[in-house]
Amino acid sequence: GGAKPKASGSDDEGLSVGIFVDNAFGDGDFFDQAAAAEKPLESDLDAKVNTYEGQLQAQNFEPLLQDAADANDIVFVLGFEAIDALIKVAGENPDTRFVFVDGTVDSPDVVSAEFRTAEGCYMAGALAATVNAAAGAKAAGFVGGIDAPVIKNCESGYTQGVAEVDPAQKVTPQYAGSFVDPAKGREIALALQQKGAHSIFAYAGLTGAGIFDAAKADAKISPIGVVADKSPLAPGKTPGSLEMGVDTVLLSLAKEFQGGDLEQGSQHTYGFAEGGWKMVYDKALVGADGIAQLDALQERISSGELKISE
Amino acid sequence: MTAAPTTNPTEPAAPAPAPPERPGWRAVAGRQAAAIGYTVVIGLVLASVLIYSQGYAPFATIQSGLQYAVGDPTQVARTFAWGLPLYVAALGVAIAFRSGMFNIGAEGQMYAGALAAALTGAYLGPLFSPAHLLLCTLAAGLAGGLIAAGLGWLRAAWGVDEVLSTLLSNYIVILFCAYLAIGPLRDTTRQSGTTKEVADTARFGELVPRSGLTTAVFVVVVVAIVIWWLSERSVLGYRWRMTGESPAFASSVGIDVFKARVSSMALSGFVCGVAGSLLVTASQGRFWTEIASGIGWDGVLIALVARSRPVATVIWVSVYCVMRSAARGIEQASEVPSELSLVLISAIIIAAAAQARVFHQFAQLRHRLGSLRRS
Amino acid sequence: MNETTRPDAPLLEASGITKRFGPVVANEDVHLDLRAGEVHALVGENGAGKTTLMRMLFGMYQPDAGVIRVRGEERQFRRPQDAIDAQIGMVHQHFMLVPTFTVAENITLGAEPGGPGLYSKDRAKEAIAEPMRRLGVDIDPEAVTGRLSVATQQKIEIVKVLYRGARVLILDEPTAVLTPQETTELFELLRRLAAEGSAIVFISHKLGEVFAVADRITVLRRGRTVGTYDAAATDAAEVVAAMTGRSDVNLGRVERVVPEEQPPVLLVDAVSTEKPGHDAALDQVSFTVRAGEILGIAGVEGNGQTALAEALVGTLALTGGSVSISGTDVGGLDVAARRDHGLGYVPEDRHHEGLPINGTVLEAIAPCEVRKRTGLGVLASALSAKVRTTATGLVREYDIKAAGVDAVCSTLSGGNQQKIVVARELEEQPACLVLAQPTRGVDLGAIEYLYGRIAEATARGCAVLLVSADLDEILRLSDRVLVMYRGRVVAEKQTLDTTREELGMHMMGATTGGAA
Amino acid sequence: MRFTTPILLAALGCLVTSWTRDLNVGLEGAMIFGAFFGVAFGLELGSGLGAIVVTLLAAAVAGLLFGILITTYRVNVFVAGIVLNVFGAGATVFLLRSIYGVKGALADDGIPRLARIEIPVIGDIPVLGGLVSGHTVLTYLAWVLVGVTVWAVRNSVVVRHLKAAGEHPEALETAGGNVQRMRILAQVWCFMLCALAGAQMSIGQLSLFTEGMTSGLGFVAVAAAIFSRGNVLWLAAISTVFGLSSAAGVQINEEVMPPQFAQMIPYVVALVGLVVLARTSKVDQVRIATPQLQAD
Ligand SMILES: Nc1ncnc2c1ncn2[C@@H]1O[C@H](COP(=O)(O)OP(=O)(O)OP(=O)(O)O)[C@@H](O)[C@H]1O
Ligand SMILES: Nc1ncnc2c1ncn2[C@@H]1O[C@H](COP(=O)(O)OP(=O)(O)OP(=O)(O)O)[C@@H](O)[C@H]1O
Ligand SMILES: [Mg+2]
Ligand SMILES: [Mg+2]
Repeated sequence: GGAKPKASGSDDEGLSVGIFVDNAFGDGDFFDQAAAAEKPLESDLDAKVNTYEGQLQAQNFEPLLQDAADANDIVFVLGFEAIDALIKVAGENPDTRFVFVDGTVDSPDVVSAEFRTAEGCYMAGALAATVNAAAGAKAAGFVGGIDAPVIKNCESGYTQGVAEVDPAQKVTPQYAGSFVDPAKGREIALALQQKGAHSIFAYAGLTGAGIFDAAKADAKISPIGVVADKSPLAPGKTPGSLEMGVDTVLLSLAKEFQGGDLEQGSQHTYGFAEGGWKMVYDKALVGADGIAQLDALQERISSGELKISE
Repeated sequence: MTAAPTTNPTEPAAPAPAPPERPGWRAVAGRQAAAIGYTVVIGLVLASVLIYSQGYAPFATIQSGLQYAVGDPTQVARTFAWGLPLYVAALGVAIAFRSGMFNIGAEGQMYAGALAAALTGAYLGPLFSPAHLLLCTLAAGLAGGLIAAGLGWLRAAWGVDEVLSTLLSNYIVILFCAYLAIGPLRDTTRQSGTTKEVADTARFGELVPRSGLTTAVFVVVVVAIVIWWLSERSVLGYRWRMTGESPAFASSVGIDVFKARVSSMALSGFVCGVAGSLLVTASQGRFWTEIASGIGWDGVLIALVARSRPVATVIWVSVYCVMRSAARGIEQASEVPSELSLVLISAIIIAAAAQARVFHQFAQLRHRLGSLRRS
Repeated sequence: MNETTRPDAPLLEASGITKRFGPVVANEDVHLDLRAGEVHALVGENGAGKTTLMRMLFGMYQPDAGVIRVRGEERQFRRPQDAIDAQIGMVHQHFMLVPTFTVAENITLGAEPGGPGLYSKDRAKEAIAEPMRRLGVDIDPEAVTGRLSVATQQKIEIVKVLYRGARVLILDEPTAVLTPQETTELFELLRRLAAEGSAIVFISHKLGEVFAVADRITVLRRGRTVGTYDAAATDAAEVVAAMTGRSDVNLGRVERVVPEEQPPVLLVDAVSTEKPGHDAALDQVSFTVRAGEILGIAGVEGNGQTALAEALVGTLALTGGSVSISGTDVGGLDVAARRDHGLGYVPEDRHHEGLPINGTVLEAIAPCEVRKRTGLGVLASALSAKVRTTATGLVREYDIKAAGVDAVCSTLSGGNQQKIVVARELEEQPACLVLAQPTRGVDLGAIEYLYGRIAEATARGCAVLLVSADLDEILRLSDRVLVMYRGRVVAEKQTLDTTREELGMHMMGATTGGAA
Repeated sequence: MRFTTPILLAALGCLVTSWTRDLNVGLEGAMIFGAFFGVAFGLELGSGLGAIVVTLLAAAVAGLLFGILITTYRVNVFVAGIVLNVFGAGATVFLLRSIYGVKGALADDGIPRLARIEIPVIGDIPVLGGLVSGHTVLTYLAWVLVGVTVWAVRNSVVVRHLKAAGEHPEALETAGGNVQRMRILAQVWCFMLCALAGAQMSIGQLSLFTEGMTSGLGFVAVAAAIFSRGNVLWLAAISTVFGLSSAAGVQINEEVMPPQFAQMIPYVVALVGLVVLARTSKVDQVRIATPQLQAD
């Protein structure tokens, strides 16, 4: 941290970057991925980084974003809940560049950076199918936080990914109705296991932690992580994770901004090619050739040879 | 269980007889000052300890926090903009407390109010702004009022303990609102559980630019004054107070205890609902599943610590606002989590509650020492 | 015992005892000595300091000054347990029995038989059998205490004290709640215990009883000992003078002009109610009260008097019958409406129903004025200047000792609290006034004054219903008496041609042709 | 079963405070602390049982403080309880973030999990097995405690004194008992059981801590304690009902009913139960200690 509200950050010498999250860092997930950008930003662009935590107190979003606007040249905003406040504050502070990460915001004053969700989840599906095939299971579980567009996209990508590797496998989706309910996640994991699912992909924030917890505690399932490498949650049981390159995105956008070619209101999307997604595997669980095939598949996506519909 | 005695019954029932003639205002003011000083000191000491334990210089950190909270007019405006709904909520809870009805359901009623206001604002209009705002506020009040009145009726008519029923109602109401916001009423263009944004005519205009402080502040002032008159001065308030003070007395002198209980609960719920509506019309512009995030509970606490006296309530809320805001500032200037403020307020409230005895024991101690010296 | 104890020394002796409660001096340089085998009466007005003194002898309070000696040996009682160890036992003004516990559990509480940390029902039964026999009573150990009659509960208290092996018994106003018959029974028990060599302290406001049972009498006034008298060598007049410091106290009937054949004001016809829980249900109660008449309702507490008062004022719903005031049937109306029809009510528990005990005197007097506000009037100021002047006037008129109308009620003595209630009720000039236990815990001076005001009201034509457990009060004030038993009226008498004993008989349930 | 254990434990604790008429409504707060310290100590000691023991000690101390506050310092027990809830919510997050620098959840491989005890023979019986076997030691402890409490109500002096301290303190005082000690004891006991309840949630069912993971179970426990009207067996039965309905909240999946409704079930059940109780109980109506800031 270390942000002191200033008249306006834009007139002081070095670049100063703000990172605002609607909840708080330390979620071991999306927000921490963003925080990872702090070091490279400081070293590569010798930028000064200020962080802001909304603590899910919507009352605070506006004041904090205003602080951010005052103290920084460019502000990255993460978290859906803050969109309204973002649009308002961005409108009021034209001399600060606001970037919303992980979604599009229809406002001329806000730059949007979106992840091609379906593309990422496609690979997660591919991994799931591969692991299932090895374990001889016929169903790949999918756990969604709430029934929201972005999650639906992911599900469809995931399903395509599974089909690509093994059309015989079916996907058993289930929605938790919450992003913060590990106990429920755990129950769902067990339920899906009953339905014959082996590998389970959780796109459900904290709720996902419950699935890894179940795996850790002797449930016969292979949980696949998203956003960050989740293997620490269930070591030796996690075949791999779909990592979200939030830090990469922040860094590249900050570079563009410094270079002066990040124009206002522009919209950017990220996939494997742009480092928006990357896969991490557990060799012991997936096997060398399994990984090789998956990498090949990922290569076809990056090269644009393989298109995934949303 | 039966009504548990609130004072430890091993102690004499009646309070020690007051000294012959009423203590002059000086004495009273003096005692007040002592009490306030005591609470402040406790708070500061604890804050320093906590901050120090996080490895920061207490004084500087607290100062920077206060700087952030009340450093300049805009900051002051922000600090209190945050508190507007809390003022209303706390006063709302206080109304019910006055008549011995404990409306612990403020949080839920705020959610209900917020949702009602959000829907009125989004699906009705745009209209002439004042009218639209009025409608939103009334809708919110109705939503909260109906819930509270219902529970109040259950208590007055069937003796269903309202402390517990309002407590439980929180979860039911909040979950139901969450269902609506995530399900049928969701703004489908959004990823998270929020309703449609309200029309601009259903939002209060900003008063101090870039501070979030809106004209709603006038509404709050009016509400505060009205509530003060109602509960402290008016006949209605007298009936409520007597009902709370001693229902047996009230009914034997011909006060309708039933009416007093239901009406005070209804109004309490109404005001809490209005507090919820402010979250939408004066700040968020739409309902979402985490909107009140504990403000209702804060209201309950503050109403308790202020012993449901309107003036004291307003003072406490102001103090609390500054604390919250300062904690936010501290969090930015350091790594001290802003939950600091919750820890502090808890400690301060307990300290305030224990104050009478602490002073008493202190006095006794001095008395003993004095007599020792004499002998 | 160690050498400091002398056989001829008093069993228990308190000398130079002083006790303050903040500004209140409850006891000052009090002396009292108890000899084995005597019944020692302790008398004094309310607040004279009797209970406080006893509580110090029992280790509930610690004296600020003075010493307590047991058989000549100086002792300090920090806890009741210390007193119990010194063979002192106390039966309190308010029973110290846990209502939901069984008799055995209550008696053995604090000294449970059955081994360390354990309670054994059977062992408890055995253990309490002996003291019961000594006292010559037989109570079912399994019975739930709360359901037993007051008299029985009192016996339990005494058994409890004996079970703990007490040789000094302190009884604080034990007869306040007993019928004359029960009282004489109690006295026999006390005598028997004294004969066995115990010393007994007996506190009472009723001088008749004092002279009936006591060997010696110690009088307290304003926390000081006035003196100790041999019962045989003194008389009521001397004791009253010692208690009050006045020689002109009228303990007899209140003189007032009883108007001839006035129209009936309060008509109660075959009224029945649900059981209110704390009292018996009313069963077909009928009577009338004429203008200017005072009708007394006698009876042991818990026989429906409270229910009657509540049914009349409207806090307890009727299940049958009708109540009418000056011709209008008020049976279906709520309290406010009944009061509008000229009903006044002085409830029996002033701390609870009479006043807002933590409220101000002003708030306690306001209701009559406030009751009349309706419609938008409820938004107007409640404690307006008008109310304030009325209140100030009443405080002066009734010479209520309070620090102005903003004084908190709980800081007033019972007597003054009661004056506030009566002043408020008479202020409205009610056509009919219901008085429930109007002078309980009020001292002689205040009682005289209140009786005077009530007499004035009747002279004005107010019909008064006087519900009281205190027979003396009934005999002093009322014209006619109804005796209630188990929620029914069992007897009706003209006060002038009946006696305590006769009323006592009826209070035990004896019916006569005279019943209404 | 899963949710019954914490509810039952907490309710057993609350029951005792209801005997002394100091009904503790702070169970929620006490539980969240239990959950947190269960995990925290677990990380330190690496042993589940070790964590439980240390947590219990901490809880006892906390209970002692709480007891002294409401007796010696006359802080109204209701206020203290409500504050405890807020404090619990705030302080656990505060610690979570300042000690572990994480937000939301603390999931770490180092967090131990209480072993599930498989009962040899019965464990294999189809239905019964699943019901009776394979729970944590705390679950069994909870039911043992039910038995112990039933016995104690009959044959122990301490329960008698606890009840007397609540119903007629002066009676106990004048009989040579110690009211204050009893009132404090009740709170200590309550806190210890709540700590167990919390630990059961964090290192019994799961092996992670998440903010506000008690999610109202504490209040459900209070309700259970009130409904039972001091009858231990009733309490066990009611806790089970609430436990099952909470479990339903998690198990019922979206096709059946929206998750929010599922989560509502225990609270609705409790509310309805409250109304029914009030309607049916002729004796005295259910009433929590009346909130009041200062007992002056
Ligand atoms: N616990 C107390 N705290 C403060 N003052 C007290 C307390 N107990 C008694 N007093 C004061 O001490 C005086 C003596 O009270 P006490 O109860 O001993 O009188 P009493 O003779 O027993 O009166 P009564 O006949 O009504 O029982 C009272 O007038 C009261 O002012
Ligand atoms: N336990 C007590 N604590 C504090 N003050 C007391 C207590 N008991 C009595 N007092 C005070 O003592 C004074 C008179 O007490 P006293 O016992 O004489 O009243 P009383 O005539 O017995 O009334 P009541 O019938 O209500 O007991 C009052 O100021 C009362 O507030
Ligand atoms: Mg007395
Ligand atoms: Mg008295």
